[in-house]
Amino acid sequence: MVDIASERAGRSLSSYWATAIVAALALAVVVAAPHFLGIYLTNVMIRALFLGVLALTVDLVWGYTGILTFGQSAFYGIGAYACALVFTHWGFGPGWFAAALVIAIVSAALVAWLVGLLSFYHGASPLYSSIMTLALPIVLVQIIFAGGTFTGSSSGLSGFPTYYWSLATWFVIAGALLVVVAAFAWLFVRGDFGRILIAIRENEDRCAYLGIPVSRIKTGLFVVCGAIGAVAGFGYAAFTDVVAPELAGFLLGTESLIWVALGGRATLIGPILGAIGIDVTSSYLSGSLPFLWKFIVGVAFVVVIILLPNGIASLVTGAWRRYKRHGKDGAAAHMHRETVTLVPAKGRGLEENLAADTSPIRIEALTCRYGSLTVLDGIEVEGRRGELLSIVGPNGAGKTTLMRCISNGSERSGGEVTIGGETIGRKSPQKIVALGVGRSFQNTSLFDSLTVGDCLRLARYRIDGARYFERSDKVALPEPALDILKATGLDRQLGLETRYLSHGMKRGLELAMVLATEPRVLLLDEPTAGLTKAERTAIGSVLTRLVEDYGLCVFLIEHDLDFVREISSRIVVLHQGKMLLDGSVEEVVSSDLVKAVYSGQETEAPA
Amino acid sequence: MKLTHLAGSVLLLAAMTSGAAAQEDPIKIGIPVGLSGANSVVAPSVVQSSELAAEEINANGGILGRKVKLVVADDGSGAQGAQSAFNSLVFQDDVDVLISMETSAARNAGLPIVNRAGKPYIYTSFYEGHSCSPWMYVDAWVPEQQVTPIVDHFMKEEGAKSFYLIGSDYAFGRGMLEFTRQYIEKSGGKVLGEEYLPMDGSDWTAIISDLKSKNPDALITSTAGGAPNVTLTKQLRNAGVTIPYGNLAVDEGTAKSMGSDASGIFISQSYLTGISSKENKKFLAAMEKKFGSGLKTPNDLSVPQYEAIYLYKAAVEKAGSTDPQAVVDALPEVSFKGPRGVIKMDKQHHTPLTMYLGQVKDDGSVKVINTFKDVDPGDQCPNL
Amino acid sequence: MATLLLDIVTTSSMLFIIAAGLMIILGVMKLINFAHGAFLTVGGYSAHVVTNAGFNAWLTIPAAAVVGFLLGIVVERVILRPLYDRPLDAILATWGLGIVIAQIITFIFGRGVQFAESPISGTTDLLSVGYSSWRLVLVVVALALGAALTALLYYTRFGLNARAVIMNENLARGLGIDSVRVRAVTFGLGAALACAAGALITPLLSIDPNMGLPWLVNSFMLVLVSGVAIPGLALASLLLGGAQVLVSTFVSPIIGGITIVVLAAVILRIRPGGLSRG
Amino acid sequence: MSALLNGSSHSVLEVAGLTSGYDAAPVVRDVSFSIDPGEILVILGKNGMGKSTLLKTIMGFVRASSGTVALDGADITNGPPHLIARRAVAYTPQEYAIFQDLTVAENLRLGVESDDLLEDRMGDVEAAFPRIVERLRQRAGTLSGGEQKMLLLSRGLIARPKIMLIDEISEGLQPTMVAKMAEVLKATKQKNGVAVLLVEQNLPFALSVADRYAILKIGEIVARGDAAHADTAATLEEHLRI
Repeated sequence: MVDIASERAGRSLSSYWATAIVAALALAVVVAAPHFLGIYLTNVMIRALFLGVLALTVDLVWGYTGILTFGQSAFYGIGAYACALVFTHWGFGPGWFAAALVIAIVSAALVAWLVGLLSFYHGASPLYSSIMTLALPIVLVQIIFAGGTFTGSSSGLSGFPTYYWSLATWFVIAGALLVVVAAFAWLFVRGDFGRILIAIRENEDRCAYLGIPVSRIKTGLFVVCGAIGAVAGFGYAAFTDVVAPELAGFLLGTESLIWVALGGRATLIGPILGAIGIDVTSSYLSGSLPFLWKFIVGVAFVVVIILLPNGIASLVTGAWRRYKRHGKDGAAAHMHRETVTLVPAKGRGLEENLAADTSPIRIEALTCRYGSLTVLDGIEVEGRRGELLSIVGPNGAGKTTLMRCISNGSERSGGEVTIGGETIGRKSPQKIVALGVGRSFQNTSLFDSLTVGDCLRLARYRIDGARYFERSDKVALPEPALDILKATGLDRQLGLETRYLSHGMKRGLELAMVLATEPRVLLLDEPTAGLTKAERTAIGSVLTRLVEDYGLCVFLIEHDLDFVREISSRIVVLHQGKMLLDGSVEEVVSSDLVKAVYSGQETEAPA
Repeated sequence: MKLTHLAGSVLLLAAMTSGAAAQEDPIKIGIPVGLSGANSVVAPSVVQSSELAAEEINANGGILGRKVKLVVADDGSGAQGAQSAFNSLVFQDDVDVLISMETSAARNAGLPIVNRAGKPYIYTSFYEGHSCSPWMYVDAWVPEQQVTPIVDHFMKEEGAKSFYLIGSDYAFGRGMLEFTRQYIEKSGGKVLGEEYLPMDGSDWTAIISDLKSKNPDALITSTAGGAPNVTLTKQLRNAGVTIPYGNLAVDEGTAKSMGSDASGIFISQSYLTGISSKENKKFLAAMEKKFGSGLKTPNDLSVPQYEAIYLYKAAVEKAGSTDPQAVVDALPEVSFKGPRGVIKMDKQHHTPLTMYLGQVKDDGSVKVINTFKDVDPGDQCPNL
Repeated sequence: MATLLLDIVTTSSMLFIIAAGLMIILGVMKLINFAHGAFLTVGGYSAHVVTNAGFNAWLTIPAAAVVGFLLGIVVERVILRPLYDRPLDAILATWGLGIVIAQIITFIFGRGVQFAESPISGTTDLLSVGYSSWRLVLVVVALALGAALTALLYYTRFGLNARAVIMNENLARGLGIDSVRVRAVTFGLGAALACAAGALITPLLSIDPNMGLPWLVNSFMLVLVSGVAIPGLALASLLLGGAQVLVSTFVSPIIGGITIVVLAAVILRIRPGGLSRG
Repeated sequence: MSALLNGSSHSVLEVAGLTSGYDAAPVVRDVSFSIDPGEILVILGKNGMGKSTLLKTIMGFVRASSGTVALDGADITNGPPHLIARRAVAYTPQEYAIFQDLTVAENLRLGVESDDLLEDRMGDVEAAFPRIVERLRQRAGTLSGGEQKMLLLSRGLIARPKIMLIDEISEGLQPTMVAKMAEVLKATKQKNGVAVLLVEQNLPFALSVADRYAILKIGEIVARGDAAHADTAATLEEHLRI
């Protein structure tokens, strides 16, 4: 563990201070506002502020992490009902108040955890989690309806004892809650963890292959957001003295999506303004124009989804960006101010691989079938330390499937893979990364809106962890990763969003990211595809160093046979899912069988 | 036609605002109703009868010489909407009284605000009963008043011994049927089944099959108004259920539009358009004249609203001011003779009412079968 | 017992009819149409308009289908085409569309309950019980619909093109199939089926601006459980619809109301691909 | 160069200065060639050199960043694939080339614009691959690898195209099958004057059918010439060896 967490930098501190100052100003506005707003608007605003908190949680879950949730309202409802049920049936007072709040938070967190457990398993489709969040409020409302006089059924509960503080007090409570949650959310999404959320949204699978425990993070986020939603609901119920099933309903859930979408996903401020703006306006307009108002909101929602996927806030931020970009051109316009520095990783790093005794990877009787189609059949390979093993074979031979079966325990149909003496069993990709397997992909599937620095930090999550409310200013990397970054010039582009990188640089970054996870077995799927001759040579020499100086075991899929011949220690030839040959470069090159396969003259195997 | 209604209400609001500027200190009556949501079907008729009452009162010199001004707000037929509606009426418009027909959820949401602000509140919708507040009066019926005529009729005239009860799963549905069951059992009848479907549920199949298998003598239903009631009735008819059928949620207008499906249904109401009193005829004529073709058929919700405004007028006149406490004290003392007869909210903030048992004919009209004078609401709020 | 059997069969038929349009759209376009409920509603109002104008009540079904098809073509062009590569956004946009449609209906017809004449009413004696004739008609319709959809997909050129697009869109395009047009027609077809379903259920339901909404979530669940195939949908309808009836009959109709949602969530957790795959 | 571009007014397909690729990386770089009616041009190259991308760019699946593609003199650069296909272009890709879950007959139906044409042209298939006609009702996925290739080529033939774009039809086929493919291609070209753009790794097969060849290396044409020329085999061997 590289202890970078203890090294505080001015930047993090200043970002703390900036947030604190803005939050303090916002609090001052909150305290002053009731004196200017008038009773009615204050009343309406208190509710809108609580809903603003709910919108914030929806933004974190959906906007940042990409989990389309219809059910955030369920947590709001749980909080509200915890308040109402405790005060109605058990008692009221400071002690009961605290108890009810704890009940609200714990039960919401518990429900969120259960839903998370069910919906965020590895390989779950994003649709499935949406289904679960859709089912949640429907079931919850049904429970409330069936609760008879206990829950008040359709009429809800009202008139329970609560603190009849002045409107101004409640306004300050609601406002302060919103400001505090927003401030923490702001630091959170700008800290290391925020980058991880975005990475999950953009390419969940890729995150798993970098060793990031995606399911756990999603569940954790869902639990925290559920608890915050419950606090907002609790506050709302305590203020209004009324709860009704609609507070937990699917319609409020979709409405909160509308606020977030209109305000602007993944902007935090957009959803808050969206929630407050729409809720307050509808308080004024729905009385006189109930249907027209809903119609207008519906049309605006559809139009924004189609034309402004980033919400109305994007009109403003877009203009600001254009203004900032004025005079710059191309990639320079997309440079983020990034003060991150790269440092060599201390501790075990890659060198530790040299000390390892057992063979890094052993594949036994590996079979992979899709329905009746056998893609791999009886593969037996052992990779030794300091060995570069090239896997060649015509298209459809099963090369990429082999990589998949090594890096994801649930892919293969039979056989066993052992990494450093430990079998992979049915382990998920992130756990196999922890065993020391690093995999790069055929397509350069990076995280488009993250910067180079962010991507590297992401790859270090498994080893260095991530800070919740700060951005680390140093990224510790193993030496070969640093070398690649230097060789490709990426070390001078740390603040650039990866979508603006050239293809060669993307390949370089991809390799550096995989190396940052400190693997002992490296699986590379066509790392040179689409690269120029010079870039190929550079990658080739890096690979050679990894093998010779660091003792890594590298599995390489490559079509460029010249390249293969130059750098391989051994070559495995796959053909139609079977191992045709496993031998030295000379053996393979001189094999007539291989030549025949490659020139298409091999005998046809029955399909 | 909805568009014209909308335009109408916009114009109306505009007219009210301009009117307010011209007049000196009018008495403001807040009317939170469900212009949208579940109640939006009946809400227009309630607004119309309120407008007639206000117009009549203003034409006759107002209340204590002050004009009456209505402030209508949409409560969305639910708790959240009611929250904003009551807030805006109480705190923004500073109305003198709230008089409204609303869902129970909306009433429950509004009551804390009424209590906090200390305003008189007359609730004009029939409901499941037992809602109590020192500030609230009710001039419409509760289960004790509506259910008894139907059950009595079924047991005495139709010879029914066993009953089946079907309702929507919400406070009103459950409250009504709970009382119905108790009353049937107290009267010596038997309840073979009591089943509920969620409010937005529309497939009654399993319940109807259960009903048919148990073969009861009579059926009483208490669903949410509108869609659930219509779907249940249609599916009952489709399934060939022909036993005596008392429907606690259907009103004259709905029965008429349902056509033959509604034929034979028994309903129990405190108001039917067919009431032959002088006051009712005058009221109907005035409504007809004021709203012409745009008239929404007056019903058991809009008439109590009309009468409640007059009751408030009487209470203010008795109290001599609009002081909330004085008005609330005066409300149970005064009475008004309206389309439903003499109304006096003197029983624990509730009102003894004359109930009419009617049966829907093939053409959708309702024939009055029996009249029950001054049915007592029972002990609704013993502490008030 | 006979009644229970009939309840299960008729309920399943109804669910099948209602979910078919949603499934066609998901199958070909990989897109979840959350305006499905609103389309059902449009179908109901089409029936209302048709019978109010004095036409035969049987005409309501083809009329609703035509209205749905036209509506579908317009919606596909204006709303969905820009969202093909953003499937989750398409869910939201169609949900927004549902809100807009409900409000437009409210502007035109008001918020109240409307009525349409039924083609058939009363009961038919079957298995020695008198059973709702219209529900029995729905069984016939569901069988016919299943057969017609199968025929359309497997015996017509459009069906062949659509299947080709489902299986491999690029290959289909390379063979001269205009996949954009296939999608447009498919959405029109799905919307037509939804509207026709809306007209088909009006004899049992009331027509109001939200009549389709309660069916949306159940249809959505059924389609996902079906694994997006016609026999799968029939099986899912029978299984989940049957479960709903059984729970409603023997446990409680209230729990019956959430049976489909809960069961679907469980089934999809165990078999993410639904009943037809894996 | 000029020799290759001669008679451009008669050529079926003319590609000029074509550059295309994915993301920022060009996979095909500044490629030019033309094909006349009744001519077979083979593009040779190893895996990953851009051969398939070249065909996909011609078909409009991959966006050309510069250069033009003209069919019978009409510019079709970056046109929608289905419209390009309807201009009598038969494209047989290398991977996922047939619909595995459809029957053989259905796969063939997809090769023609309307079902009526299928009956008329079944003779073409029968003449070339009688085995395919015997298996019309079988699911295509259950055919052997060789039969699948026959089906693939049959689907191209039945379209009666002006030009066929064929991606590695010989891959994984036994020698007799490869010979059969060569025979069918030559017969088709002679009978109907169809032009063929063939993308291959199999040298003997390529030289046995092609009139001309071009070698693609990392996206660029590095050599081209006449397939019948004496030195050709040796030149190619040098470029394509392992």
